Amino acid sequence: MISAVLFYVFAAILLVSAAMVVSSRNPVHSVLFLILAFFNAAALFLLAGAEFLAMILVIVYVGAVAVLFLFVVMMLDINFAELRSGYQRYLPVGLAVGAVLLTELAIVLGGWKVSPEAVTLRLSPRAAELHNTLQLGRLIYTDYIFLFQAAGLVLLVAMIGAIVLTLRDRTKSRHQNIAHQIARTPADTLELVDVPSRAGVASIGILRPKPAPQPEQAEASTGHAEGHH
Amino acid sequence: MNVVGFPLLSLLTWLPLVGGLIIMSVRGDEAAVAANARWTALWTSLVVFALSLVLWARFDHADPGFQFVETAAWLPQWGITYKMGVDGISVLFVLLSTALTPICILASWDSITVRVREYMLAFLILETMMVGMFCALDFVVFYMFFEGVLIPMYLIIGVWGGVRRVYAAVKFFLYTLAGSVLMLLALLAMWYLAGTTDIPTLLHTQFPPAMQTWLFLAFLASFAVKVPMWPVHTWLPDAHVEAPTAGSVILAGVLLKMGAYGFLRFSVPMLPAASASLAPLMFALSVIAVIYTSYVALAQEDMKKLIAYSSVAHMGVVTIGIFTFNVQGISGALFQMLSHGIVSAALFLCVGVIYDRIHSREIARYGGLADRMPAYAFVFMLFTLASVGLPGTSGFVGEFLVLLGAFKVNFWLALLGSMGMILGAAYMLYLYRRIIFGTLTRAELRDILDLSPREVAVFAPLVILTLWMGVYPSSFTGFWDASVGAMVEHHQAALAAAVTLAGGLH
Amino acid sequence: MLFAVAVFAPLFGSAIAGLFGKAIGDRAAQAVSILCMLLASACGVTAFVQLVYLGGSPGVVSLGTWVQAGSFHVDWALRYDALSAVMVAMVTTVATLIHIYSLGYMSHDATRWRFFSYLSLFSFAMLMLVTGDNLLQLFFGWEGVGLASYLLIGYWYDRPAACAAAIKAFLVNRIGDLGFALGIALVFFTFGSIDLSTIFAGVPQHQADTYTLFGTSWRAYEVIGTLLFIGAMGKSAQLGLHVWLPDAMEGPTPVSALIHAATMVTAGVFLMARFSPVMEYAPYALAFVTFIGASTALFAATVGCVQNDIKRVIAYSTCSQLGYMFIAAGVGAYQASMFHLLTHAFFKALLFLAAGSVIHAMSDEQDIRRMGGIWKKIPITYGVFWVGSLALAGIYPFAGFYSKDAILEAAYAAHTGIGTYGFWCGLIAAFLTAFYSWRLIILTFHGKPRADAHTMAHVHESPAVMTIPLILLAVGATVTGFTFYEPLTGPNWTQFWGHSIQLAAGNNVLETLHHVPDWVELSPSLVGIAGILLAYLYYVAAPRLPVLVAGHFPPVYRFLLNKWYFDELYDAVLVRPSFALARVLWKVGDATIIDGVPNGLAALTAGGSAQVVKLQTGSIAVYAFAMLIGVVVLSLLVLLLLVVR
Amino acid sequence: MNWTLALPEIVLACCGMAILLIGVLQKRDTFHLCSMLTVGAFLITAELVVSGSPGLGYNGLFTVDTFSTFVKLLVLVAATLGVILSLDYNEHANLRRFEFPVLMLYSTVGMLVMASASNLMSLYLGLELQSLSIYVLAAFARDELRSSEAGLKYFVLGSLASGLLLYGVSLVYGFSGTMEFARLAQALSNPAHVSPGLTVGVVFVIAGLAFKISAVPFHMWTPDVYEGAPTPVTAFLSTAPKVAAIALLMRVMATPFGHLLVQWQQVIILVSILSMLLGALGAIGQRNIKRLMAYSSIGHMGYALIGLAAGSEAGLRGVLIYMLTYVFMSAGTFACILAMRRRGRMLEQISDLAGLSRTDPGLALAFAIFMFSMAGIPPFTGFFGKYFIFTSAVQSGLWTLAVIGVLTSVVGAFYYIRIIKVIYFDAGGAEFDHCPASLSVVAAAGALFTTFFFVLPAPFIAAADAAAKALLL
Amino acid sequence: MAVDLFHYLFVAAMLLVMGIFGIFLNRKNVIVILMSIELILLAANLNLVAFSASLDDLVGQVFVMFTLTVAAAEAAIGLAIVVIYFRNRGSIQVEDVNLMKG
Repeated sequence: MISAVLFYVFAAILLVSAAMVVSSRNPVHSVLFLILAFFNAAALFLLAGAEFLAMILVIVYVGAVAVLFLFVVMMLDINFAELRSGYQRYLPVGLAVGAVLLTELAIVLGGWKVSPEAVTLRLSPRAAELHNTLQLGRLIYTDYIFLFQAAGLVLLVAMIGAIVLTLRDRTKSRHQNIAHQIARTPADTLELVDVPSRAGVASIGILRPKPAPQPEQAEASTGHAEGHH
Repeated sequence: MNVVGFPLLSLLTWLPLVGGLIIMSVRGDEAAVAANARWTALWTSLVVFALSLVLWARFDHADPGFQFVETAAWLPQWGITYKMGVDGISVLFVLLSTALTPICILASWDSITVRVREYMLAFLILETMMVGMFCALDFVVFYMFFEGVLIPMYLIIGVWGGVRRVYAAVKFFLYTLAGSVLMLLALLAMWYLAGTTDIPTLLHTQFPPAMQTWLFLAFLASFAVKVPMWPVHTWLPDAHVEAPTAGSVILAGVLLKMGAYGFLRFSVPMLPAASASLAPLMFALSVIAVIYTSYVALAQEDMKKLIAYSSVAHMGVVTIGIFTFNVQGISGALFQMLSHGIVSAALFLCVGVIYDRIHSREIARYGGLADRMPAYAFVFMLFTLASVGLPGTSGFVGEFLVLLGAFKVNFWLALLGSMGMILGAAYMLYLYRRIIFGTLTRAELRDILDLSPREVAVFAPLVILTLWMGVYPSSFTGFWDASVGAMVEHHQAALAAAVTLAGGLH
Repeated sequence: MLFAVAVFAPLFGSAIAGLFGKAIGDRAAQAVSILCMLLASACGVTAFVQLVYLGGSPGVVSLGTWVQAGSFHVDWALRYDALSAVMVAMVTTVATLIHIYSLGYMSHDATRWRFFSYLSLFSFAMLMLVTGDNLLQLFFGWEGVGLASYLLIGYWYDRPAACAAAIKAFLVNRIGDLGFALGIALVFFTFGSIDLSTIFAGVPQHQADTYTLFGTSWRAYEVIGTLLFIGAMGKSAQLGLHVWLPDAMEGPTPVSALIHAATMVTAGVFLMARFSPVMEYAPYALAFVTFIGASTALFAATVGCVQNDIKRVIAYSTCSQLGYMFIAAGVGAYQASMFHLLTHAFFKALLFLAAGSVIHAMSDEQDIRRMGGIWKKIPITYGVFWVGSLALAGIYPFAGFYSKDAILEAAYAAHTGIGTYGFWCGLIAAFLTAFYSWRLIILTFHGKPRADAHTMAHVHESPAVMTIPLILLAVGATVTGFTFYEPLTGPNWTQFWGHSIQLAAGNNVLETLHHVPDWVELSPSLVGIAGILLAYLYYVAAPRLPVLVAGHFPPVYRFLLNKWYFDELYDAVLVRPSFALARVLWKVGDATIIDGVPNGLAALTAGGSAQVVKLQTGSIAVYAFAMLIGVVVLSLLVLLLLVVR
Repeated sequence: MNWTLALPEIVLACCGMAILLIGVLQKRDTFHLCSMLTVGAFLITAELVVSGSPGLGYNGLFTVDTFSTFVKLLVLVAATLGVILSLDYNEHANLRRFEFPVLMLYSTVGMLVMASASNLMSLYLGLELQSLSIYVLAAFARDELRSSEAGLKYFVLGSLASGLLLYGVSLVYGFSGTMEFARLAQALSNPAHVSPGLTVGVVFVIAGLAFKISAVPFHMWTPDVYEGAPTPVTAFLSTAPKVAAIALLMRVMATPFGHLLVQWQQVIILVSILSMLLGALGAIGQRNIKRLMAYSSIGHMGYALIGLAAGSEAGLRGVLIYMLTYVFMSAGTFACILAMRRRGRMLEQISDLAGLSRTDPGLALAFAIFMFSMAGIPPFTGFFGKYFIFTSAVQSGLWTLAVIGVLTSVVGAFYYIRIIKVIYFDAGGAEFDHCPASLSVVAAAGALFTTFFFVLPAPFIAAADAAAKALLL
Repeated sequence: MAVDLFHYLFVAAMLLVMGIFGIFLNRKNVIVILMSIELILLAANLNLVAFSASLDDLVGQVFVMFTLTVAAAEAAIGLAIVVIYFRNRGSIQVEDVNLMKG
């Protein structure tokens, strides 16, 4: 009984927050509602007896993915005022199609029953004596090692992809180049300048660090100096 | 192998491609390449023609079946074999193709000045496709060649054609393709029903009558466009007008025959019931083609267009002949095809001669050429007469035999189908009069030159053939007499069988 | 064999003159073709004499297979019997004379080699026609003479009128030829062959054969006869298909003489005679033949009375005379029609050549209103013109007297309605013939000169090369009548004709025609003389009378002057509508309707393409929405199928 | 457990990591080196694929049979061509980064997994591995708006599609109790027991896979992504993933859901008809050749689906032959498109091809061959693809489909020959830059295969036949 | 499991529909679309877990493990793409993503 009540509560919050994810005007709110939705989904998982997955959902999703979302939303620094509100003009059509889909699914899903063959087809029946995490762990590393590795590759690709897309300007970022540091000689960096007295540093064109040769500027400054005499 | 001990038909088919490869491999400056391409193409086609004479000489007239048959496993698991062979119906078309190709190459000798290499290559490929199509004894092979023709022809019209060449080329391509894809379906259905793609086997397969109608219509879609029959003929005038002379020659000389050949090879023998029941439709379309296009030809202001329309009318006679299902009609149709292949080719060459000089196809720009070009006037007159079917020229025999065949079917068919005799004379003589007769008034015509030796060389074989076929046509009909006889017999037997079957059911 | 030489020598001459004429020069070309013609006529006459008088036996010269398709087998073969022999002799003789005449007449022409080549080609074709052993070869010659006629009418190709006339001749002939070709087809399906011998042998078996046409069953022979006669109508310029003949006078005069008087136009008559074994059993077809023939005779004669072109008058006269021949053929007197054919060949060729001589003398003037008063200057021409006219008018003892008499008597003797019609039409035409002949003579040669002085100054007699053939023909026009009257149309006609002409068992026209009432026998001569007198009255005694008459009956006059408005009728009913139809079919039918379908499809496709592309808005939302709809629709489809099942 | 079943995949993945390491550790530009190594890895993998022995392993997740072998080889060939095609372009477009071939490689690993998938889970993971790499590749020219927009669109819609697929998988699982193909086939062997939920699940799975092969109405991304993505990526996208995805679709439809033919056949027929129509119509007005190729590929997938709709061995064989011919035509065409460069600038407009036949006859010829082949004109391979497809349709009595197919192929032919028209008939612009060897090689290989396939088609068709037989057991 | 499976499935279906709505009715922000995708995946996961419980079969849960992994990877790549898109375009409004069309 209690679990039923809990289910309805969590389910309700889940759906409402999902609705808010979609409809909220502020993306930050959307992310936060997404997090809420995940929490409630995790609760539903728990109710369905998938403890491990519930934890994963919270840790991985809420902890990493949703936060990543939040991070990106903040980083992109979108001017919320500019965001136009309102929905597509074919909202009614969309709603109608969505309603049809939902009805269809509801009717279809309502007809579910455990098919007679299902028991015989079961690959990995739940063992009552072991807890969920242990069972999953055993399966993942034995029967499903192939998929586990494949999932690893997926993550690898995601990593490569994210880096290759967003990592920018490796040449401009400041790596420590030891060889370069060692190879430096004083001549490269130091310049001895005979500074006449009572002359401003800027007026005789001394800039630090050593400037790239800028003939025009140099000429102009000398010209200026000559004119002064 | 076969009577000559080597794969003659394959050689005939693929040799032009070898020539094409040689042309492709030539390097050097443009003039040298062009000259080289011309000579290579000419020699290749002449060698092929010489080889095809072996076919002429060794063909057994008495044998109604396929000869020179050669087979090679191609797609053995699916029953598709590379099978070549000729019977009386196809053998002369092979010769027609091999004979017209060198003539075309010669005719383009001076008039094609740009991209000579590609041009010659296209013609050699075209020859491969044409010869292959007439030799193919497996319908997949047949279809490959049948469709393959589109490629070189599309390029020939589009690259070396006239002002509206793009429109014409695309129209030609799409019309033909639209027809032939439906034929492909029909071929597939036949394969499905009969379990083979072997033409000789299919010739003796009986298809269910209801199916036959559909198959027939699908074939019709393809062949009617190719022939072309009314009302799918409008691509032809456009294609002819825009194509270079040699392109028109091949188009009229051989390509149009492919449709009629298809009717003879597939529709009539394989689908006897449907062809019998749909013959009235074919007759109606053909008669309309004859009369309608003759009238349209009368109004033309462009020489090539006029001759193109006349082709439609003449091919209408061919289709009448085919669907009479008697020896005279079919024999006449075949003869008319051959004759039209030579005569209309020659007429296009005639147009080409003055087009090369004046660069206009407008009839109104000519007149009085007889004074300056007597030899040309003679040649043109001869082919004009052949075109109107004067006895003694090739044009007569076919038309008359078709008339005989048609008369057997129906008086009105014969009468209306032969209206071309009158109308054809009207537009051809009218054309001739406007170009050759009259007084020479235009300044640019004053210095026009008569036929050059090269042009004489082009026309001479055609003149000889036209007269030969007119005076001694039995040396041609002899090739197919046995085959046509067997075909008609088979057709009647099949129809009789169908009738008994139907009678048995009721 | 002589016969084959007679047939092929002209072809040889033609080929040499035509192909090499330019190279070897006019004189050599002329020489070759005339020599060939001389050879041909020598052979032709010899062959004729051998067969008819020296008891040679008829036969067939086979030259090889021509067309072969299944059971349809046709050879090139020359048929040697009385009918062909007499025609060969006549054709070669007349043609030779005209060749010779042309030497003089065409002496100023630029391309004489071409002319002689054409003439010889014509002779060859005509000979092929008359010697054909089967209908197809006959047809070959038939079309061949049509071609030669076309070439010769249009010989002066720089004259638009000549070109138009040439095309007209060819086309009108083609209409007839189509009937002929259909006739051949029916012959083939009736007799299983088109060899004359086979056909004639099979006549009794197939009498009962029928052919269904217009929903009715007809006796096959009637249909065959009618179809063949339609062919003959075209070639022989019978009423309805006659329109080409007067226009054909655009050709050089020797051509008119040879083709449009002596030989080609009579081919239709020859065909009727040749096919007599079958025609005999086709009474309705024969009646039709008589009807058309009689009507043509009368019609052409009326028109001939008012024409002003010297050659056109003779042309209409030819037309009219051909009508006579068909009257005879139609009543079963083929011999009479052949007889008239023979005599007509001589006197009409003569008239034409004489007219040519006049034209030659008058510096190419052809309008008789601008002639007159020249008879003294060209006496020989004048003389032979008289001979020709007398023969034409059927005045004793000239050739026409015998042959025309025979025809009218036969028509009368047939004692059928249609025969009587033929008789009376013929009689009236005979009167008119005499009238216009003398009208022609009087206007051309007598009275005051109406041409300008310059022309008159140049009027001169033609050279010998022209006058000698004239004289020879005049002799022919005189003697052929009484020479051949008995053998050809007498009771013992079979001695002459052998089996080349066959009559039905009940046909005894030839016997009865000699026993007609006297007035019938006399009437042609009488009306002829009456016609001459009337012409004299009109144009010599009271020259104002014609104007007066024409003024009193303007519609009749104009009706006749305009040749019964046949040309106008055809122009309005056939020619103009054809060209209009041609343009409509092209511009509307082809360019708009037929091309409209693919063009419309293309436009439709392009429109569809635009719509499809419009869906591709670039918006993610739309794309996603499309996917959603796809899923929903597809799953609904599946569920629906599930429910249905 | 026989882990060597997946040896090619394992080796390829390890090669990928090695290449990645080389790329990361080497300071200098390693794009070329890594590309070459990738090609080498593909070749090694191909060898392993050929020498592998059939079997079912990894607890029913992974199967090796003649079908998977055929598909894998085709995928590897396509991927190899794709990598080669990218060599020159990336040099010029400043995309010379070693991650490019590595991503292609991992995408290929995903495809290989797809080809061998015998469980809905491995199906999903293979698909995702493949897709994720390509999302990145599509956006690889990250400084170009069009490329990033292409990546974004492809990603969003692709994710939606895989979400639908996943949802479908969950339904199938729920209503049948298993995700393994063999057991599914067993469970569904009695169609009477099949519940609506399962069929809806199948529809969702079809939708997800149809997206990958860009079949209508899941095609909307295709033109935009084809246009926006860097051209070598487009080339890759139009070949290898299509093969893998359609192979997966074939396996799923034939093996686990084979007994449900009557249910999904109508869906496939509808999708096929729509694809053919849209492919034919959409391309007509296009000016950008990459967009045109997109519509063209939509159309081609429509034809390939005819074979699937036939639901027979002949049909499956037809699809495989079609894909075989398609890969070469498509790769060749893209090689030609990549050669369209004038003074260092890439050209994408069809009108830029004008006069090509004069300036570069060889390229023009190759282009024309590919276009004729795509139009299905014999004797080029495109004809054989269509031939075997239509054969199967006729055999299965799908006349409407066949007729629509041939008619749309005529419409399609129109735009293919329009390109030939531009190349051969139109007077042209300036010469293109010299065609780099890598492109010439691919174009020549494609053209030769396309042209001379007809000489000896039997081995290829026999292989396809064997592969198709494996699916139907 | 105390609650009828259908309720789970219905909730999942609602989530799915909302996720799809989020994709095609949203005209604001591309990131919201990514979140909608997460919702769709969540719907599928919920389904799988529910079925897994009902069928008493762990395969569903194993699969959820992997889908979560994939979803995370997808999110990473998606966000990366969004970032570069933003850099190029200066906006991530859904309506602006229409440079290419037709």
